[in-house]
Amino acid sequence: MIAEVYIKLKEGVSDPEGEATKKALNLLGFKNVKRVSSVKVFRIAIEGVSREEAEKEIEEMCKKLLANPVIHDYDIRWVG
Amino acid sequence: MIAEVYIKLKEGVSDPEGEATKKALNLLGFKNVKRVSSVKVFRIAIEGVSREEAEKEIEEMCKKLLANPVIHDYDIRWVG
Amino acid sequence: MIMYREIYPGVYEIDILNAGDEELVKISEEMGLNLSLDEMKVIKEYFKNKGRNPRDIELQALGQAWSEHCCYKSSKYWLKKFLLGFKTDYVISTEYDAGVVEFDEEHAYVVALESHNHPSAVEPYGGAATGIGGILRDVLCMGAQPVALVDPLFFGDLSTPYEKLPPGIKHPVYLLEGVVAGIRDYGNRVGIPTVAGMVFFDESYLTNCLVNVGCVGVAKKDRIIPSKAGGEGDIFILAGGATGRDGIHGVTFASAELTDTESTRSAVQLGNPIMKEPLIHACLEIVEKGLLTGMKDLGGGGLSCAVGEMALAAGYGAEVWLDKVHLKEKDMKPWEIWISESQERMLLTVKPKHVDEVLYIFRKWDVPASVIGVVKGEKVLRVYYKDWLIYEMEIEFVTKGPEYCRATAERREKVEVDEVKEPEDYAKVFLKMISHPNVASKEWVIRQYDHEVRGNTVLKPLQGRIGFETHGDAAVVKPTDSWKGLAITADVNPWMTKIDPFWGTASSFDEMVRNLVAVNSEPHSFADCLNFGNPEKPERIWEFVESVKALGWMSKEFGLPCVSGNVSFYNETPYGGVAPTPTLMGIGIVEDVRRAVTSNFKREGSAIVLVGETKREFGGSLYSKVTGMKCNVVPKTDPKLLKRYSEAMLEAFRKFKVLSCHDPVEGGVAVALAEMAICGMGFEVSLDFIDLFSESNTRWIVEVKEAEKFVNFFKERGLKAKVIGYTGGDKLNYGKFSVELEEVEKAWRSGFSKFLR
Amino acid sequence: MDIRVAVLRIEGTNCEDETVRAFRALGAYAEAVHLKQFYSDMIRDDEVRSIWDYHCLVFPGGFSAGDYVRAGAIFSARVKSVLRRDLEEFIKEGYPVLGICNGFQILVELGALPGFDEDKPIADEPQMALAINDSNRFECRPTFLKHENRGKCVFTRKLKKEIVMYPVAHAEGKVVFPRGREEEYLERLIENDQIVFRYVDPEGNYSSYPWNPNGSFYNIAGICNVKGNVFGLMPHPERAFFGWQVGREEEVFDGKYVFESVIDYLRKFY
Ligand SMILES: Nc1ncnc2c1ncn2[C@@H]1O[C@H](COP(=O)(O)OP(=O)(O)O)[C@@H](O)[C@H]1O
Ligand SMILES: [Mg+2]
Repeated sequence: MIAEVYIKLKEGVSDPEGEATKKALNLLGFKNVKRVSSVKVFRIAIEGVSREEAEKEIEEMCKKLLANPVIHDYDIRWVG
Repeated sequence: MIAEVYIKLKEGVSDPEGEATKKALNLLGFKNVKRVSSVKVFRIAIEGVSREEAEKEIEEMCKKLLANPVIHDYDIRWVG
Repeated sequence: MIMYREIYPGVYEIDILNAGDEELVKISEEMGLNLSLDEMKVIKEYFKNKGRNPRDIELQALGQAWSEHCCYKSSKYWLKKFLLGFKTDYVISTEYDAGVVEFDEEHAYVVALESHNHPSAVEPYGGAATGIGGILRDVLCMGAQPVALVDPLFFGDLSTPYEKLPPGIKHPVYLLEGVVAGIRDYGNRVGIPTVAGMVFFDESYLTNCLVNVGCVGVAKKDRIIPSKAGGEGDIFILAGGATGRDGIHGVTFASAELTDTESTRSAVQLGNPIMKEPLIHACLEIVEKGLLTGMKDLGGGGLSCAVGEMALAAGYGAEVWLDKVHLKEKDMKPWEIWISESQERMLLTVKPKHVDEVLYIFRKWDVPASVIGVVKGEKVLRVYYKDWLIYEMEIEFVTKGPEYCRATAERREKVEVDEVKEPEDYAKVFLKMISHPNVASKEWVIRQYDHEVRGNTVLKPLQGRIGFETHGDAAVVKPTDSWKGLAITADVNPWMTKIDPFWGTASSFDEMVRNLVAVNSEPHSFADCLNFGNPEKPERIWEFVESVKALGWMSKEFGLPCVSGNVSFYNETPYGGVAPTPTLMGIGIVEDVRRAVTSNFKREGSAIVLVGETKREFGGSLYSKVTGMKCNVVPKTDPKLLKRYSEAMLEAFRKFKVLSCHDPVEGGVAVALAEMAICGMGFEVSLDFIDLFSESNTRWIVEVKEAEKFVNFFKERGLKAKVIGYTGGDKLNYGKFSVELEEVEKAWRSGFSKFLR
Repeated sequence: MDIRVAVLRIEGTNCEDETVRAFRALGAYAEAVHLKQFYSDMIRDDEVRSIWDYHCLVFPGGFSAGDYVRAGAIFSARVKSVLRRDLEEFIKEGYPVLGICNGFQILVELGALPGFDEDKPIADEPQMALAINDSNRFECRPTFLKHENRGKCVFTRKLKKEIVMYPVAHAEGKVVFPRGREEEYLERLIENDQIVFRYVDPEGNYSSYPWNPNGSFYNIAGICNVKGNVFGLMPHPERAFFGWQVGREEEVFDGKYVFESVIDYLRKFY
C-alpha cells in the first residue's frame, strides 16, 4: 500500500518558499501567477498491515515526526 | 484556477530525504514502512488565461524553474 | 557482425579477436567506452596474446581507466614537461588524490581542487553537491579532517535573454542558483565551512558553466594514509553508500564534448551528505586508531579505478568478490557494479586482525560496510562474481593508460592593439565597473554558505563593520590549537587568459600570491584546476600548453610548489569552448592568526600607499570591457620581482602598523579603493587615468600610520611605493572625479544580487 | 568536583567539536556522545553511556539527520522514543540542558521549550515552531543580541553586558507561536522571565531584517523554560567564545558567558 501524506502550512502561517517561488515565476514573465504555496508530500509504502491499521500508524507518524501542529496541517491520501 | 504541480525524483535517482525519513520512522518503531520518497508540491493560483493556456504556462514554469527533466518527473493536477 | 555471447548470467564475451576496424569503433560506441580506434586495436592485441576474447566488464574497465579524466592522456606529457617535479623541502607528498604539505612539527595540511563541470551543466544542484562530496573524499582519504571548502564558479552573463539560449542550454541564473544551492546544502550539512571562492561571468561559459571545488584538510603527520594497499593479504573494505546504477560512465561523460544535456541522466547524481557526514567521522576514527593500511575514495571509474590504482601504487594485485558489494538495486549486472560511481563510498585496506574492529566502527556510525576482496602478490587483478572468474587482467596494462602529445596551433594575436583612452564621464564608467557582476558584492552567495562552522574561521570572506561588510582577499582558518593559520584564496582571470593564455595565467598566479600576502600570510603552496576545451583541437591544446608553461615558470621562479591539480578538457559545445580557465587555489601560512590583516579602511586620516608599479596594461581589463575599447596588452609579471615584493610586504607587516591591505584586480586601483571604503569610510586620493584603471600586476594598497617610513622601507629595497592620498569623509574622491560613498555602496551591493531571488 | 558535560550527536550534527572545546576551555570535562551510546545494544561496553553520567546535556548545532522533514525533527523524535523519561527526570532535578541552533530546533520539536509546565518538562507535542526564515535562505551572519533575562536562565547569569554579538547560521530559525495565541504566549514568557535574547541592531534597537535575520516573532533569539534550566538559542555562542573568532584582540569574547554561567551554576549546586 502507498499513502501520500500532505504536510501543508496552516492558514495564516507565512510561506517564504511559496512567496519566493511566486516572485521568481513573475520575474520570469509568468505574470498570471497570483499565488504559490509550497506543500511537502511524503509517499510512504507500508506493508503487512490492514489499511485501517496503516492509516492509524500514519496518523501516529504525522504526530511523532512528520508535522508540527503549531504550523502544519496534514492530510493522508491512499494512492495504491 | 489552482493547479498542483508534483515534482518527484525520477526512478533510480537517489533520494536522501526519503531515505533519512524512512530510517527515522523505522527507528521510531514503524517497522512496516518499506519505503519513503519525498515529493515537492507547488499549489499555483493562476488567473486571466484559459485552462489550456494555463496548462501550457505551467509546463513552461516546470521547464524553466520548478523541475529539471534530467532528474525530475512532474505532473500537473487541477484542483480548483 | 559483432558477437556478444552471454557466458555467465549477466556477463557477456565480446568477439573482438575477429573484429575489423569498423567493428572495433562500433563496439566502443555501443558499449559507451569512448575509446579511439587506436586504443581499441591495442586492446585487441592484448587479448590476442591472451588467446581469448574480453568480457564486457573488462572492456568497461579499460574504457574507464583510459578515459581522459582518469589517465590524463592528453595532458600528462605537458604537465610533466613544464609543471610537475618542482618541490620544496616542506612538501610531503604529491602523488595521491590530494597534496600533503607540512604545516608544523606535528601536522600537515592537505589540498585538493577539482572540477565538476559537465554534471553541473546538466543538473546544477546535484552536480555541484556531488562535486563537494568528491573533493571531501579526496582530502579524507589521506586521513585528514577537512577544514575548509572553496568554490570558484563560472557562468554565462546573467542578463542573457531567454530567446538567446541555444536549445537544451539552461539559463545562467538557473545554473547559478542551482549550483549555489547544491554547494550550500551539501557543504552546510556535512559541516565543513565554505570560506572562499569566486563567481565570474563571461559569455564563453554560457553553454559550458564551470564548477570547481577545492578542499583543505589537516592531518597528524604520523597518521597520513597513502592511497595504496598496505601489503599482501590485506582485506579490502568498501564503506559508505550502497552501489547503484547512478554515475555509470561519469568519467567518459566528462571526457567528451557535451552535446545533449537531457539524456545523460545516469551520469548525474544528487549525493547524500547525511551518509557522508558519519562516513567522515567513522573514517577518521579508524585513522586515529591506526586500524588501516591504505584508503582511497571512489570517484571516477568507481571500484574499477580505485582497486586498480590502490593495488598498482603498492606493486600488488588483487582479488575482488563483486557479489559482496552492498547494492541499491538488486538486478545490477557485474560490470555495472564494477564501474558505478555511486557517491559516498570509500575503499580501505585493513590487516585481517583489524577487520572486525573496523566493521564495528562503521556500524556504530550507521555506515554500511562490506569486505569485498583481498590484496594479492601477483600484479594481476581478478574479479569474481559468485563462483565465476569474470575478469583477469594485468594491473599495469589497465591502469597505466595511453599518453599523447597532440598537435598544437598558436592563435595569439601578433599585433598589439590598444585603443584605450580616457573616459568622457569618469563617474559613469566607474559606477558601471563597480556594479559589474564580476566585481559587485557576492554576499548573496557567501552568506548561504556556513563559513564559520567548526568555529575556526578567523578571517571571513566578508570583513569590516557588521552589517556593512566588504570583500576580503583570502580567508584564514586556524586548524589546530596553535596560533598558526592557513590563508586560502581562489583566483583566475579568464578575460586575460582568453587574449593571452600565457600572460593571463601568469597574471592569475600573481593575483593569487597578492591575495595571500595581503592578509599577511606567506605563500606556501598551490593547487590548480585546468579547465579547457577539446584537446583534440590544436588551438585548444595550444592554449593549455601555454597556460601550463606559464604556471610552471611562475611556480619555479617564485618558489611556490604545485602540490595538487586536476585537468578538465572538453568544456566545449558546438557553440564554442570556454575561455582558458586555469583556476588556482593558493595556500599561505599565517604565523599568528591574530596578526592577519583585513581589507576595510579602519581610521580617518591614515595614509593610503600604493605599493608596486603601474603600467599601461589594459588587455582583459574591466575598463576595456565596460567601455568596449579594444586592447590586447595583457599585464605582464616577473616572478622574481613578485617574490621580492612579497617578502618586503611581509617584512613591512612585521615592522609597521598596517591597518588594512587589499590588492587591485579587476577595475584596478579605482575599484580596489572603493572596496576598502565600502564599510563606511571615504578617502581622497589623486591618481592619473592609468593609475586608476590599469590592471598591472604585483601591487597592493595599504593603509598605514607611518607613511613616510613605510614608503622609504620599500624604496631602500629598490621597490616602488607612494602615498596616493588619505582616508576619511563620506566621498570617494579620486581627484579626477568624485562619487558619494552611499551611491557606490548601493551600486556595489546590488550589481550581482539584483539578478537573483 | 568534575563537571561532566555530554554534547549529543547523531549523523549530521556538526558543531560538537567547537562546543566541546568551549566547555573544556573553562575546565569542565566535556565529550561528544552519540545518541546510540545511551541505548543501543550494539555499542561496546567501554562506549556505553547513561545520561546520569553527566551534569549537563547539550544539543549542538548542525544538520542532524540532514534536517530532512524539518530542522531538528528527526533527532527529537529519536530522543523522545528512547530517552524521554530520563530526560524529563533530568530536567526536573534541575540539571541544565542547552540547545544551540539545531539544538534549539531539537528542544522545540521535543516540546521541552517553551516548557511552561514545571511538572511535565517535555510536552506531548511541540508548542512552538522554528520556521523557515523570511528570506527563504540559509544565512550565515553576525547578529547583535540584547540580553533580557532577569536571572532565571542559568546559562546567562554571569552575563553582565547588555548587548552581545553571536553569529547565526540557519535556514529555519523564525520563532512562531500558535496562531492567535501569540500575545498570550508572550505574556507568559515575559511573566515567567523566559525570554533570554532578542535580536537588535548595533544601536540596541529592535529592528527588522537583516538585524532580525529570520523574522522571529518579537525578535526572539533565545528562550529558556519556566525553571530556567533548559535554554535554546539560534545564534552560536561557541563561535564567539574567543576573541580571534570574531576579529577582536581580547582573549575571550561574548560567547564565553553562556558556558561560564552554567559551569558556575553547576559548581554551586552539585
Ligand atoms: N562562490 C563563492 N563562494 C564563497 N566565497 C566567495 C565566492 N565568490 C566570492 N567569494 C568571496 O568573496 C570575496 C571576493 O571575491 P573576489 O572578488 O573574487 O576576490 P579577489 O578579487 O580579491 O580574489 C572573497 O573573499 C571570496 O572568497
Ligand atoms: Mg584580492
